[in-house]
Amino acid sequence: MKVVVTDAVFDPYAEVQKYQAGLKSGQSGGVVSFVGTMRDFNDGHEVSTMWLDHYPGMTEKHIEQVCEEALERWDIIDVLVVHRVGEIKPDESIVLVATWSAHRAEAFDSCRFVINYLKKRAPFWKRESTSKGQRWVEHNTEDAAADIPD
Amino acid sequence: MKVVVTDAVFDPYAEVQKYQAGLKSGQSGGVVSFVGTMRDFNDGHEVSTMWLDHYPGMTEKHIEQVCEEALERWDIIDVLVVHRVGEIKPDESIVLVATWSAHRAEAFDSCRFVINYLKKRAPFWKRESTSKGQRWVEHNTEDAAADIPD
Amino acid sequence: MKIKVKFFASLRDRIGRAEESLDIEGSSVTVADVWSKVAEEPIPDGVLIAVNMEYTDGSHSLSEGDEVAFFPPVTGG
Amino acid sequence: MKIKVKFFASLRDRIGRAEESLDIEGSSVTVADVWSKVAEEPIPDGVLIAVNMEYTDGSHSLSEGDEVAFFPPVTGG
Repeated sequence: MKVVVTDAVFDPYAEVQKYQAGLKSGQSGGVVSFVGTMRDFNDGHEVSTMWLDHYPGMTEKHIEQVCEEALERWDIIDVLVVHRVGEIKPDESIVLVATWSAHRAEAFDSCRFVINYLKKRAPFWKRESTSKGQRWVEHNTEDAAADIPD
Repeated sequence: MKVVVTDAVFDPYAEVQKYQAGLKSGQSGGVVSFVGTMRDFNDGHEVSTMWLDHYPGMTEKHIEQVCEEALERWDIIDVLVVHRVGEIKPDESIVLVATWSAHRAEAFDSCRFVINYLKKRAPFWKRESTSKGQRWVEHNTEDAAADIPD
Repeated sequence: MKIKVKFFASLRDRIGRAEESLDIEGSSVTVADVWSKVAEEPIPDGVLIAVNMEYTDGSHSLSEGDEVAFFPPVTGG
Repeated sequence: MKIKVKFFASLRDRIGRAEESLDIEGSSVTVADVWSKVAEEPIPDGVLIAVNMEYTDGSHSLSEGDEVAFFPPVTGG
Protein backbone atom coordinates (compact mmCIF):
# COMPACT_ATOMS: atom_id res chain seq x y z
CA MET A 1 0.00 0.00 0.00
CA LYS A 2 1.26 3.46 -0.83
CA VAL A 3 -0.43 6.83 -0.28
CA VAL A 4 1.12 10.04 -1.58
CA VAL A 5 -0.19 13.59 -1.12
CA THR A 6 1.87 15.96 -3.23
CA ASP A 7 1.88 19.56 -4.44
CA ALA A 8 3.87 18.59 -7.54
CA VAL A 9 2.40 17.73 -10.95
CA PHE A 10 2.42 13.92 -11.29
CA ASP A 11 2.09 11.44 -14.14
CA PRO A 12 -0.50 8.92 -12.90
CA TYR A 13 0.49 6.16 -15.30
CA ALA A 14 4.19 6.50 -14.57
CA GLU A 15 3.23 6.09 -10.89
CA VAL A 16 1.23 2.95 -11.65
CA GLN A 17 4.08 1.43 -13.64
CA LYS A 18 6.75 2.39 -11.08
CA TYR A 19 4.71 0.89 -8.25
CA GLN A 20 3.82 -2.22 -10.22
CA ALA A 21 7.50 -2.83 -10.94
CA GLY A 22 7.95 -3.34 -7.19
CA LEU A 23 5.13 -5.89 -6.89
CA LYS A 24 5.86 -9.61 -7.12
CA SER A 25 5.84 -10.40 -10.82
CA GLY A 26 3.45 -12.80 -12.51
CA GLN A 27 0.90 -12.56 -9.73
CA SER A 28 -1.47 -9.74 -10.38
CA GLY A 29 -3.74 -10.60 -13.30
CA GLY A 30 -5.49 -7.27 -13.39
CA VAL A 31 -5.23 -3.66 -12.35
CA VAL A 32 -8.04 -1.14 -12.32
CA SER A 33 -7.14 2.52 -12.12
CA PHE A 34 -9.13 5.69 -11.79
CA VAL A 35 -7.58 9.03 -12.73
CA GLY A 36 -9.45 12.22 -11.94
CA THR A 37 -8.46 15.22 -14.02
CA MET A 38 -9.00 18.92 -13.45
CA ARG A 39 -11.85 20.14 -15.67
CA ASP A 40 -11.97 23.64 -17.11
CA PHE A 41 -15.70 24.02 -16.46
CA ASN A 42 -17.76 23.59 -13.30
CA ASP A 43 -21.40 24.61 -12.79
CA GLY A 44 -21.24 26.58 -16.05
CA HIS A 45 -18.21 28.70 -15.15
CA GLU A 46 -14.87 28.53 -16.86
CA VAL A 47 -12.23 27.55 -14.32
CA SER A 48 -8.68 28.75 -14.96
CA THR A 49 -6.95 27.26 -11.90
CA MET A 50 -7.91 25.43 -8.76
CA TRP A 51 -6.40 25.48 -5.30
CA LEU A 52 -6.72 22.27 -3.34
CA ASP A 53 -6.44 22.78 0.41
CA HIS A 54 -5.87 19.88 2.80
CA TYR A 55 -5.17 19.07 6.45
CA PRO A 56 -1.62 17.69 6.54
CA GLY A 57 -1.53 14.53 8.61
CA MET A 58 -5.27 13.98 8.77
CA THR A 59 -5.59 13.75 5.00
CA GLU A 60 -2.94 11.03 4.63
CA LYS A 61 -4.30 9.18 7.68
CA HIS A 62 -7.82 8.98 6.30
CA ILE A 63 -6.74 7.92 2.81
CA GLU A 64 -4.68 5.18 4.45
CA GLN A 65 -7.69 4.08 6.51
CA VAL A 66 -9.79 3.79 3.35
CA CYS A 67 -7.04 1.76 1.64
CA GLU A 68 -6.70 -0.55 4.65
CA GLU A 69 -10.45 -1.10 4.64
CA ALA A 70 -10.29 -2.01 0.93
CA LEU A 71 -7.43 -4.46 1.56
CA GLU A 72 -9.46 -6.15 4.31
CA ARG A 73 -12.71 -6.22 2.39
CA TRP A 74 -11.56 -7.43 -1.02
CA ASP A 75 -9.15 -10.07 -2.25
CA ILE A 76 -6.67 -7.59 -3.69
CA ILE A 77 -2.90 -7.58 -3.82
CA ASP A 78 -2.17 -3.91 -3.41
CA VAL A 79 -3.49 -0.35 -3.65
CA LEU A 80 -1.84 2.92 -4.66
CA VAL A 81 -3.24 6.43 -4.16
CA VAL A 82 -1.66 9.69 -5.31
CA HIS A 83 -3.51 12.96 -4.62
CA ARG A 84 -2.51 16.47 -5.63
CA VAL A 85 -2.80 19.51 -3.38
CA GLY A 86 -2.00 23.19 -3.96
CA GLU A 87 -2.46 24.97 -7.28
CA ILE A 88 -3.79 22.80 -10.11
CA LYS A 89 -4.31 23.73 -13.77
CA PRO A 90 -6.81 22.28 -16.27
CA ASP A 91 -5.86 18.84 -17.62
CA GLU A 92 -3.56 18.10 -14.69
CA SER A 93 -4.24 14.93 -12.73
CA ILE A 94 -5.88 15.46 -9.34
CA VAL A 95 -6.12 11.90 -8.08
CA LEU A 96 -5.01 8.39 -8.98
CA VAL A 97 -6.37 5.23 -7.38
CA ALA A 98 -5.04 1.87 -8.60
CA THR A 99 -5.86 -1.59 -7.26
CA TRP A 100 -4.21 -4.87 -8.22
CA SER A 101 -5.97 -8.21 -7.97
CA ALA A 102 -5.99 -11.70 -9.43
CA HIS A 103 -9.73 -11.16 -9.82
CA ARG A 104 -11.18 -8.54 -12.12
CA ALA A 105 -14.36 -7.95 -10.12
CA GLU A 106 -12.42 -7.39 -6.89
CA ALA A 107 -10.11 -4.90 -8.60
CA PHE A 108 -13.10 -2.91 -9.93
CA ASP A 109 -15.05 -2.95 -6.65
CA SER A 110 -12.09 -2.00 -4.47
CA CYS A 111 -10.90 0.81 -6.76
CA ARG A 112 -14.38 2.29 -6.80
CA PHE A 113 -14.68 1.98 -3.04
CA VAL A 114 -11.38 3.77 -2.46
CA ILE A 115 -12.16 6.74 -4.72
CA ASN A 116 -15.73 7.05 -3.40
CA TYR A 117 -14.80 6.93 0.28
CA LEU A 118 -11.70 9.05 -0.19
CA LYS A 119 -14.01 11.73 -1.62
CA LYS A 120 -16.30 11.43 1.39
CA ARG A 121 -13.77 11.21 4.20
CA ALA A 122 -10.39 12.66 3.27
CA PRO A 123 -10.08 16.37 4.13
CA PHE A 124 -9.52 18.22 0.86
CA TRP A 125 -11.22 21.45 -0.19
CA LYS A 126 -11.33 22.90 -3.69
CA ARG A 127 -11.18 26.62 -4.37
CA GLU A 128 -11.75 27.55 -8.00
CA SER A 129 -10.55 30.65 -9.82
CA THR A 130 -13.14 31.53 -12.44
CA SER A 131 -13.96 34.59 -14.51
CA LYS A 132 -16.25 35.57 -11.58
CA GLY A 133 -13.36 35.43 -9.07
CA GLN A 134 -12.44 32.83 -6.49
CA ARG A 135 -14.92 30.54 -4.77
CA TRP A 136 -14.79 27.53 -2.51
CA VAL A 137 -16.55 24.52 -4.01
CA GLU A 138 -19.30 23.66 -1.53
CA HIS A 139 -19.93 20.09 -2.51
CA ASN A 140 -18.74 17.59 -5.09
CA THR A 141 -21.24 17.42 -7.93
CA GLU A 142 -21.41 13.64 -7.79
CA ASP A 143 -22.15 13.39 -4.07
CA ALA A 144 -25.86 13.45 -4.76
CA ALA A 145 -25.60 10.41 -7.01
CA ALA A 146 -25.56 7.31 -4.83
CA ASP A 147 -22.74 5.59 -6.66
CA ILE A 148 -21.28 3.90 -3.59
CA PRO A 149 -21.19 0.12 -4.10
CA ASP A 150 -21.92 -2.01 -1.04
CA MET B 1 -13.59 5.03 -30.13
CA LYS B 2 -10.52 3.02 -31.00
CA VAL B 3 -10.06 -0.76 -31.08
CA VAL B 4 -6.67 -2.32 -31.72
CA VAL B 5 -5.85 -6.02 -31.99
CA THR B 6 -2.10 -6.47 -32.18
CA ASP B 7 0.55 -9.18 -32.03
CA ALA B 8 3.13 -6.69 -30.71
CA VAL B 9 3.95 -6.04 -27.05
CA PHE B 10 2.18 -2.83 -26.02
CA ASP B 11 2.46 -0.37 -23.15
CA PRO B 12 -1.14 0.10 -21.95
CA TYR B 13 -0.51 3.39 -20.18
CA ALA B 14 1.35 4.90 -23.11
CA GLU B 15 -1.72 3.97 -25.20
CA VAL B 16 -4.06 5.68 -22.72
CA GLN B 17 -1.97 8.84 -22.70
CA LYS B 18 -1.52 8.91 -26.47
CA TYR B 19 -5.24 8.49 -27.04
CA GLN B 20 -6.16 10.99 -24.34
CA ALA B 21 -3.89 13.59 -25.97
CA GLY B 22 -6.24 13.48 -28.96
CA LEU B 23 -9.41 14.02 -26.91
CA LYS B 24 -10.79 17.50 -26.40
CA SER B 25 -8.92 18.91 -23.44
CA GLY B 26 -10.50 19.99 -20.17
CA GLN B 27 -13.61 17.88 -20.71
CA SER B 28 -13.08 14.43 -19.35
CA GLY B 29 -13.04 14.58 -15.56
CA GLY B 30 -12.24 10.92 -15.10
CA VAL B 31 -10.83 7.88 -16.81
CA VAL B 32 -11.15 4.30 -15.60
CA SER B 33 -8.82 1.73 -17.07
CA PHE B 34 -8.52 -2.01 -16.73
CA VAL B 35 -5.29 -3.75 -17.69
CA GLY B 36 -5.18 -7.53 -17.77
CA THR B 37 -1.73 -9.05 -17.45
CA MET B 38 -0.44 -12.51 -18.30
CA ARG B 39 -0.04 -14.54 -15.11
CA ASP B 40 2.63 -17.20 -14.68
CA PHE B 41 0.28 -19.62 -12.91
CA ASN B 42 -3.12 -21.01 -13.90
CA ASP B 43 -4.98 -23.88 -12.21
CA GLY B 44 -1.83 -24.75 -10.27
CA HIS B 45 0.46 -25.08 -13.29
CA GLU B 46 3.39 -22.82 -14.06
CA VAL B 47 2.79 -21.15 -17.42
CA SER B 48 5.85 -20.12 -19.41
CA THR B 49 4.15 -18.63 -22.48
CA MET B 50 0.68 -18.28 -23.86
CA TRP B 51 -0.58 -18.26 -27.43
CA LEU B 52 -3.67 -16.17 -28.05
CA ASP B 53 -5.58 -17.21 -31.14
CA HIS B 54 -8.26 -15.02 -32.69
CA TYR B 55 -10.56 -14.74 -35.71
CA PRO B 56 -9.29 -11.76 -37.71
CA GLY B 57 -12.18 -9.54 -38.67
CA MET B 58 -14.76 -11.08 -36.35
CA THR B 59 -12.71 -10.27 -33.24
CA GLU B 60 -12.37 -6.57 -34.07
CA LYS B 61 -16.02 -6.39 -35.13
CA HIS B 62 -17.31 -7.79 -31.86
CA ILE B 63 -15.07 -5.62 -29.67
CA GLU B 64 -16.33 -2.61 -31.65
CA GLN B 65 -19.94 -3.73 -31.08
CA VAL B 66 -19.33 -3.93 -27.33
CA CYS B 67 -17.75 -0.45 -27.34
CA GLU B 68 -20.64 1.00 -29.34
CA GLU B 69 -23.09 -0.52 -26.88
CA ALA B 70 -21.17 1.09 -24.00
CA LEU B 71 -21.20 4.48 -25.75
CA GLU B 72 -24.97 4.23 -26.19
CA ARG B 73 -25.70 2.97 -22.72
CA TRP B 74 -23.53 5.29 -20.60
CA ASP B 75 -22.78 8.99 -20.64
CA ILE B 76 -19.14 8.55 -21.61
CA ILE B 77 -16.87 10.56 -23.87
CA ASP B 78 -14.76 7.82 -25.39
CA VAL B 79 -13.51 4.25 -25.11
CA LEU B 80 -10.21 2.63 -26.08
CA VAL B 81 -9.48 -1.10 -26.30
CA VAL B 82 -6.15 -2.72 -27.10
CA HIS B 83 -5.92 -6.54 -27.16
CA ARG B 84 -2.86 -8.70 -27.74
CA VAL B 85 -2.83 -11.82 -29.88
CA GLY B 86 -0.07 -14.31 -30.69
CA GLU B 87 2.67 -15.33 -28.29
CA ILE B 88 2.52 -13.66 -24.87
CA LYS B 89 4.99 -13.94 -22.00
CA PRO B 90 4.33 -13.54 -18.26
CA ASP B 91 3.91 -9.92 -17.10
CA GLU B 92 3.02 -8.70 -20.60
CA SER B 93 -0.25 -6.86 -21.00
CA ILE B 94 -3.03 -8.86 -22.64
CA VAL B 95 -5.83 -6.31 -22.70
CA LEU B 96 -6.47 -2.65 -21.98
CA VAL B 97 -9.92 -1.09 -21.68
CA ALA B 98 -10.15 2.63 -20.88
CA THR B 99 -13.28 4.76 -20.66
CA TRP B 100 -13.45 8.54 -20.29
CA SER B 101 -16.39 10.33 -18.68
CA ALA B 102 -17.32 13.50 -16.85
CA HIS B 103 -18.95 11.16 -14.32
CA ARG B 104 -16.98 8.71 -12.25
CA ALA B 105 -19.76 6.14 -11.89
CA GLU B 106 -20.36 6.03 -15.65
CA ALA B 107 -16.65 5.54 -16.31
CA PHE B 108 -16.50 2.60 -13.87
CA ASP B 109 -19.70 0.94 -15.12
CA SER B 110 -18.84 1.25 -18.81
CA CYS B 111 -15.25 0.04 -18.40
CA ARG B 112 -16.47 -2.99 -16.50
CA PHE B 113 -19.15 -3.67 -19.09
CA VAL B 114 -16.65 -3.55 -21.96
CA ILE B 115 -14.13 -5.94 -20.39
CA ASN B 116 -16.87 -8.33 -19.22
CA TYR B 117 -18.68 -8.53 -22.56
CA LEU B 118 -15.48 -8.54 -24.57
CA LYS B 119 -14.50 -11.67 -22.61
CA LYS B 120 -17.86 -13.25 -23.38
CA ARG B 121 -18.26 -12.32 -27.03
CA ALA B 122 -14.97 -11.55 -28.72
CA PRO B 123 -13.39 -14.61 -30.34
CA PHE B 124 -10.05 -15.18 -28.60
CA TRP B 125 -8.66 -18.51 -27.42
CA LYS B 126 -5.79 -19.04 -25.01
CA ARG B 127 -3.32 -21.89 -25.38
CA GLU B 128 -0.91 -22.19 -22.48
CA SER B 129 2.55 -23.75 -22.49
CA THR B 130 3.15 -25.30 -19.08
CA SER B 131 5.60 -27.83 -17.66
CA LYS B 132 2.97 -30.46 -18.66
CA GLY B 133 2.97 -29.33 -22.30
CA GLN B 134 0.53 -27.23 -24.29
CA ARG B 135 -3.16 -27.02 -23.56
CA TRP B 136 -6.08 -24.91 -24.71
CA VAL B 137 -7.74 -23.05 -21.85
CA GLU B 138 -11.33 -24.31 -21.83
CA HIS B 139 -12.99 -21.47 -19.94
CA ASN B 140 -12.01 -18.24 -18.23
CA THR B 141 -11.77 -18.83 -14.49
CA GLU B 142 -13.93 -15.83 -13.69
CA ASP B 143 -16.82 -16.75 -15.97
CA ALA B 144 -18.54 -18.58 -13.14
CA ALA B 145 -18.58 -15.45 -10.99
CA ALA B 146 -21.53 -13.34 -12.02
CA ASP B 147 -19.69 -10.05 -12.06
CA ILE B 148 -21.64 -8.52 -14.93
CA PRO B 149 -23.22 -5.22 -13.88
CA ASP B 150 -26.66 -4.45 -15.29
CA MET C 1 -23.29 -23.39 -53.31
CA LYS C 2 -19.75 -22.30 -52.45
CA ILE C 3 -19.13 -22.03 -48.69
CA LYS C 4 -15.91 -21.17 -46.85
CA VAL C 5 -15.48 -23.01 -43.54
CA LYS C 6 -13.10 -22.02 -40.73
CA PHE C 7 -12.07 -23.75 -37.51
CA PHE C 8 -10.32 -22.20 -34.55
CA ALA C 9 -8.31 -23.20 -31.47
CA SER C 10 -8.93 -26.72 -30.09
CA LEU C 11 -11.50 -27.40 -32.80
CA ARG C 12 -8.94 -26.66 -35.52
CA ASP C 13 -6.58 -29.16 -33.87
CA ARG C 14 -9.38 -31.74 -33.65
CA ILE C 15 -10.57 -31.29 -37.26
CA GLY C 16 -6.95 -31.13 -38.41
CA ARG C 17 -7.23 -28.04 -40.60
CA ALA C 18 -7.82 -24.29 -40.29
CA GLU C 19 -10.20 -23.84 -43.20
CA GLU C 20 -11.61 -25.37 -46.32
CA SER C 21 -13.82 -24.41 -49.24
CA LEU C 22 -16.89 -26.53 -49.93
CA ASP C 23 -19.15 -26.65 -52.93
CA ILE C 24 -22.43 -28.10 -51.72
CA GLU C 25 -25.29 -29.30 -53.96
CA GLY C 26 -28.78 -27.91 -53.41
CA SER C 27 -30.38 -24.54 -52.78
CA SER C 28 -31.26 -25.07 -49.10
CA VAL C 29 -28.13 -25.64 -47.04
CA THR C 30 -27.83 -25.13 -43.27
CA VAL C 31 -24.81 -24.78 -41.00
CA ALA C 32 -25.53 -28.31 -39.70
CA ASP C 33 -25.30 -29.60 -43.29
CA VAL C 34 -21.86 -28.01 -43.59
CA TRP C 35 -20.72 -29.61 -40.34
CA SER C 36 -21.83 -33.05 -41.57
CA LYS C 37 -19.49 -32.63 -44.57
CA VAL C 38 -16.45 -31.98 -42.35
CA ALA C 39 -16.95 -34.31 -39.35
CA GLU C 40 -18.48 -37.69 -38.53
CA GLU C 41 -19.98 -36.82 -35.14
CA PRO C 42 -22.73 -34.23 -34.51
CA ILE C 43 -21.72 -30.68 -33.57
CA PRO C 44 -20.18 -31.07 -30.09
CA ASP C 45 -21.86 -29.35 -27.11
CA GLY C 46 -20.49 -25.90 -26.48
CA VAL C 47 -19.16 -25.35 -29.99
CA LEU C 48 -19.94 -21.82 -31.16
CA ILE C 49 -20.99 -20.98 -34.71
CA ALA C 50 -20.60 -17.78 -36.69
CA VAL C 51 -21.81 -17.01 -40.19
CA ASN C 52 -20.17 -14.01 -41.81
CA MET C 53 -18.70 -13.14 -38.39
CA GLU C 54 -22.03 -13.00 -36.52
CA TYR C 55 -23.04 -15.62 -33.94
CA THR C 56 -25.79 -18.00 -35.03
CA ASP C 57 -26.77 -21.66 -34.67
CA GLY C 58 -26.84 -24.89 -36.66
CA SER C 59 -30.24 -24.22 -38.23
CA HIS C 60 -29.00 -21.07 -40.02
CA SER C 61 -29.66 -21.24 -43.79
CA LEU C 62 -26.64 -20.34 -45.89
CA SER C 63 -26.25 -18.32 -49.08
CA GLU C 64 -23.67 -18.50 -51.82
CA GLY C 65 -20.28 -17.26 -50.61
CA ASP C 66 -21.05 -17.36 -46.88
CA GLU C 67 -18.23 -17.88 -44.40
CA VAL C 68 -19.05 -20.37 -41.64
CA ALA C 69 -16.85 -20.66 -38.54
CA PHE C 70 -16.84 -23.27 -35.78
CA PHE C 71 -14.98 -22.68 -32.54
CA PRO C 72 -14.86 -23.51 -28.82
CA PRO C 73 -16.01 -21.09 -26.07
CA VAL C 74 -13.96 -17.91 -26.15
CA THR C 75 -11.26 -17.24 -23.52
CA GLY C 76 -9.93 -13.75 -24.20
CA GLY C 77 -9.06 -10.79 -22.01
CA MET D 1 -6.14 23.12 29.47
CA LYS D 2 -4.04 23.88 26.37
CA ILE D 3 -5.89 23.22 23.12
CA LYS D 4 -4.72 23.84 19.55
CA VAL D 5 -7.50 24.91 17.18
CA LYS D 6 -7.36 24.76 13.36
CA PHE D 7 -9.67 26.08 10.65
CA PHE D 8 -9.67 25.09 6.99
CA ALA D 9 -10.96 26.34 3.63
CA SER D 10 -14.04 28.64 3.70
CA LEU D 11 -14.19 28.41 7.50
CA ARG D 12 -10.63 29.69 7.79
CA ASP D 13 -11.60 32.66 5.59
CA ARG D 14 -14.71 33.27 7.71
CA ILE D 15 -12.92 33.01 11.09
CA GLY D 16 -10.03 35.02 9.67
CA ARG D 17 -7.19 32.79 10.84
CA ALA D 18 -5.76 29.31 10.21
CA GLU D 19 -5.09 28.30 13.80
CA GLU D 20 -4.78 29.46 17.35
CA SER D 21 -3.74 28.11 20.73
CA LEU D 22 -6.21 28.36 23.58
CA ASP D 23 -5.71 27.88 27.30
CA ILE D 24 -9.15 27.10 28.73
CA GLU D 25 -10.02 27.02 32.43
CA GLY D 26 -11.63 23.91 33.92
CA SER D 27 -11.17 20.15 33.69
CA SER D 28 -14.26 19.37 31.58
CA VAL D 29 -14.04 21.09 28.21
CA THR D 30 -15.95 20.08 25.08
CA VAL D 31 -15.42 20.91 21.41
CA ALA D 32 -18.51 23.16 21.63
CA ASP D 33 -16.83 25.09 24.48
CA VAL D 34 -13.81 25.64 22.21
CA TRP D 35 -16.03 26.90 19.38
CA SER D 36 -17.70 29.41 21.73
CA LYS D 37 -14.25 30.91 22.42
CA VAL D 38 -13.54 31.54 18.73
CA ALA D 39 -16.92 32.57 17.29
CA GLU D 40 -20.10 34.36 18.31
CA GLU D 41 -22.64 32.17 16.50
CA PRO D 42 -23.23 28.45 17.21
CA ILE D 43 -21.36 25.87 15.13
CA PRO D 44 -22.82 26.27 11.61
CA ASP D 45 -24.76 23.38 10.07
CA GLY D 46 -22.55 21.11 8.02
CA VAL D 47 -19.29 22.09 9.71
CA LEU D 48 -17.16 19.02 10.35
CA ILE D 49 -15.12 18.52 13.50
CA ALA D 50 -11.97 16.49 14.09
CA VAL D 51 -10.09 15.94 17.32
CA ASN D 52 -6.55 14.66 16.89
CA MET D 53 -7.38 14.03 13.21
CA GLU D 54 -10.39 11.76 13.84
CA TYR D 55 -13.94 12.84 13.06
CA THR D 56 -16.12 13.58 16.09
CA ASP D 57 -18.86 16.00 17.19
CA GLY D 58 -19.37 19.03 19.43
CA SER D 59 -20.01 17.01 22.58
CA HIS D 60 -16.52 15.44 22.50
CA SER D 61 -14.63 16.00 25.80
CA LEU D 62 -11.11 17.28 25.33
CA SER D 63 -7.83 16.49 27.05
CA GLU D 64 -4.69 18.55 27.57
CA GLY D 65 -2.84 19.09 24.28
CA ASP D 66 -5.67 18.01 21.97
CA GLU D 67 -5.85 19.41 18.46
CA VAL D 68 -9.37 20.46 17.41
CA ALA D 69 -10.16 21.23 13.76
CA PHE D 70 -13.26 22.81 12.22
CA PHE D 71 -13.88 22.62 8.48
CA PRO D 72 -16.57 22.60 5.77
CA PRO D 73 -17.68 19.45 3.91
CA VAL D 74 -14.77 17.90 2.01
CA THR D 75 -14.49 18.24 -1.78
CA GLY D 76 -11.45 16.19 -2.80
CA GLY D 77 -10.78 13.75 -5.62
